[in-house]
Amino acid sequence: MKKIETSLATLKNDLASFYNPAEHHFMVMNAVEMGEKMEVQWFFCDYAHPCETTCFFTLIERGEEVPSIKDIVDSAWVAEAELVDLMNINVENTAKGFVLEPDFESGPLLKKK
Amino acid sequence: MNGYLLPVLLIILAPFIGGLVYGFERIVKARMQRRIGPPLLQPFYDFLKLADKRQMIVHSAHAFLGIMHFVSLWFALALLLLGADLILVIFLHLLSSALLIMAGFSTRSIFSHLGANRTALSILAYEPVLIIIAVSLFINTGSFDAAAAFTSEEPLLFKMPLAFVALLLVLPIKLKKSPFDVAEAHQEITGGVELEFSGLFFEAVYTAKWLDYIFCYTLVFLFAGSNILLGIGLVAGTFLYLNALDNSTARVNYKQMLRFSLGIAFTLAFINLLINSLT
Amino acid sequence: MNTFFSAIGNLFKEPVTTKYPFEPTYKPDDYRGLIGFEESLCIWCRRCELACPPGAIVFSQDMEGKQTYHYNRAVCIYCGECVRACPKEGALFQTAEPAPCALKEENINNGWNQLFDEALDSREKFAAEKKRKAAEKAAADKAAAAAKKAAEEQAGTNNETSAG
Amino acid sequence: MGKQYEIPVGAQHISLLEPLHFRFTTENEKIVKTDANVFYVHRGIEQACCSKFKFRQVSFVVGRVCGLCSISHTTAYSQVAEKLLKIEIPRRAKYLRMLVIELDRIHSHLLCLSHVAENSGFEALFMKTMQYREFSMELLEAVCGNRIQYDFSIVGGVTRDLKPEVADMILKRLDHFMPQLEELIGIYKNNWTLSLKNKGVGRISKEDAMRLNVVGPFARAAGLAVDVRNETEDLLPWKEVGYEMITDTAGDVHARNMVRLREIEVSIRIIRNVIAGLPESDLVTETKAFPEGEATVRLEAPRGELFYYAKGNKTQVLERLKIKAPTFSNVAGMVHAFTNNEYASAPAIIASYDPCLSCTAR
Repeated sequence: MKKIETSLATLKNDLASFYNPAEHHFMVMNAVEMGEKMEVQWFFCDYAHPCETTCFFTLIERGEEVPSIKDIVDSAWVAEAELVDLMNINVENTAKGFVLEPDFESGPLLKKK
Repeated sequence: MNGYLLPVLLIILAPFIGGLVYGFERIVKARMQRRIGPPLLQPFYDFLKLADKRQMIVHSAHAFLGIMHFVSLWFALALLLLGADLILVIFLHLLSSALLIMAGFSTRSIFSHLGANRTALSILAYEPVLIIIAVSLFINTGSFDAAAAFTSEEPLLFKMPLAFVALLLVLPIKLKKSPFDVAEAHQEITGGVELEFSGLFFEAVYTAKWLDYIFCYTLVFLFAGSNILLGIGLVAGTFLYLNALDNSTARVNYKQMLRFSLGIAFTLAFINLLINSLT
Repeated sequence: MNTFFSAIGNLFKEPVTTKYPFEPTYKPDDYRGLIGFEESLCIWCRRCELACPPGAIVFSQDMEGKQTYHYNRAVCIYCGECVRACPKEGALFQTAEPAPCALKEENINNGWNQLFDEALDSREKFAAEKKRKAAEKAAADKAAAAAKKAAEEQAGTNNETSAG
Repeated sequence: MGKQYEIPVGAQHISLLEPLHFRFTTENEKIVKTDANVFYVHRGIEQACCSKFKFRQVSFVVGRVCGLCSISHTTAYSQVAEKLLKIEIPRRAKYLRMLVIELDRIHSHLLCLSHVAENSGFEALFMKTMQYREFSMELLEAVCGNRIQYDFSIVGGVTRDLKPEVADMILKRLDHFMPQLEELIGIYKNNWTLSLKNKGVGRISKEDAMRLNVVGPFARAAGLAVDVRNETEDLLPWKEVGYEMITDTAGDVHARNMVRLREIEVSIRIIRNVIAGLPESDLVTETKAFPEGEATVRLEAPRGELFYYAKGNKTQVLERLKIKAPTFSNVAGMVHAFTNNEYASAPAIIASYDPCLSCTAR
């Protein structure tokens, strides 16, 4: 796994220059709690053999807005909607309520304090 | 008086015989799929179980239309068995289906609407063929009466074989068998018009299906004329054919069904009519 | 067309379904069935309890320190992890016998939860009791030692005094 | 322009096996727009894996994510945990894992095919496929001791060995199954009514499949050569045992059926090679280490790419476990491929995606 650090400001540029639908395959987004901060990750892999998994990651503050990559990767809305509901991350242009009921207590995967 | 005894008995027992036919069909179908299948009386057990269910009706007209569907179908069957005018019988049968369609459209369920829609389309598919058969009957026997067919010395099958083939092609539509069971299509519209009936009112729609079996097999029987052995043979053959067809085809969609029945079955029946009227 | 005729042909073949409850179905010899327990061989290390993913094994303990093995077949997932964890050959083993159905009267879920809590409680109580006893014993020992020492001192002083 | 109807399918519908909800906007039964809700069964398994269960127990927990691809989940988790523990498992364990994964693929593909048949209104073919599927269930029971929850992979290896008589039984049953598979291919390929229902239906083009990041047989039927077995070889030596990529170009339901049927042939070949070349070694690598660091694993489940991310913190309990099921990647493509199809073919299309919602929602 290749990990590439990026930042919220440069994320979209980085991904746009990296992602090529014919070569790369967007897998999923993930978030890991790192104490007060959170690490948001975007996983890609190659169609080629041998395949390499690439992970873009950035550290964010809780509640900070993450830019959406829907205009770069067409199928990213599912992964973004999942993060919004399960990890209580604020993603640009993504409403709550796709993965869980809209009135559900958000962030069930967060560590209980 | 004696001649009426058998038809009247048949009419009264029609739902019961239809249920038996249905039960037997379920066993045959199961065997064709290499299953064991339910007991012969399973339709009646289902009937009793349904009677026990809580009755929920969408609105009274809906339930009433369901029961009227059953009554008018029984009436149509009675007239057919008594040897009445075939055109009348076919239109009474149409009326009973129309009542069901009205029932389907009277609810707000989308599946019920779609089912009613498709039932109407399937009527469009099989009704012309039935009418042409009635007209061929008139040309061959000089009368529209079903009794004329029952008493005809020479079986109609030999006079109008193409019409019989056409009837075989449209019967799956009427009896809701693959490949033409679009009106019911439980995987798509979960039973269509039947969906909103429940309890005792569903019984009416459910038993009406049994009456339909008798109706269709009587139509087949018609082709044998007075030759009862041939008639039984025809009915048994049709039964086997219908079930084997049901077990060897997927469901086509309604456009393909219309194309098929109006394109092939209707043409066959029409050619038969032409030949009959020219000779 | 082939399917049409094979459908008719199937009428003359035996059904392939089995009448399951009335005749047996296929079961391999090493089917993963109920977990068996041989009390005489158990060394009471409780490793099975730690290994069990769903928590279907629990040991309770009475005040004398004797442990009892509890097993719930409805909670068990028959993975055999306990058997692999067991250090003593033959104390735990997996039989090929499928678990019987749980009946309502058994109260198998709520009853088990209660039993589980009670078992943990009983162990805590025993541990507390042991601790208390140990503390008591330590105190008694200490007291005894102190008394002995005092006595010795006494004796010493006595000796001293006698000597003096 | 006809009147638009909205047809809801799900969360409970006869043709659905899984709790998912589609809302089709139709015009004269032609689908013009689809909305989907696929998350009805969120069970919080990821949270349970990172809080309640120890890392050795988690392989049994993730096996319960899905009933059909249970072995794929357990194996993927075991591999990710082995990466965290930095251990290499014995070769025999790798081969046995491949054996069970391929047996599982046969039964999962046959199940999917039977549901396509059933949803196309072909009940007899459903029964036939299910009847032929039974052998794979019995083989799995013989190998793993259970029909559904195999619990075969554990962290460090596998739980059971393959007995010689069981290996013989597998080979014998596979020989017996080959003509049956031929028969099934014949029916799925040539039955006229079934082809009316399946050909040209639910099409997705290769460009769309690529753009929407579709995986599994769904993508391979559209000509997109994506298969984890082809891409990775560090964990399981797929190419050694005769793996071969199967693709089709049509991208419709019929092509998906054909891809699945031909993949069963490949699976059978893999199973035969695995049994023929089963190396002799231990079954489990023992270790006393604790998981540490980050790792990802990709594995080809019957439905497509399965992805596991795990992070350990040198304790018994994992810091984070992320499961990405194949259906999750397919959601976008699934919604896309309905457009401009008859509503009548929608159930068959849904079944041909082979959706596994329990995996997706976890």
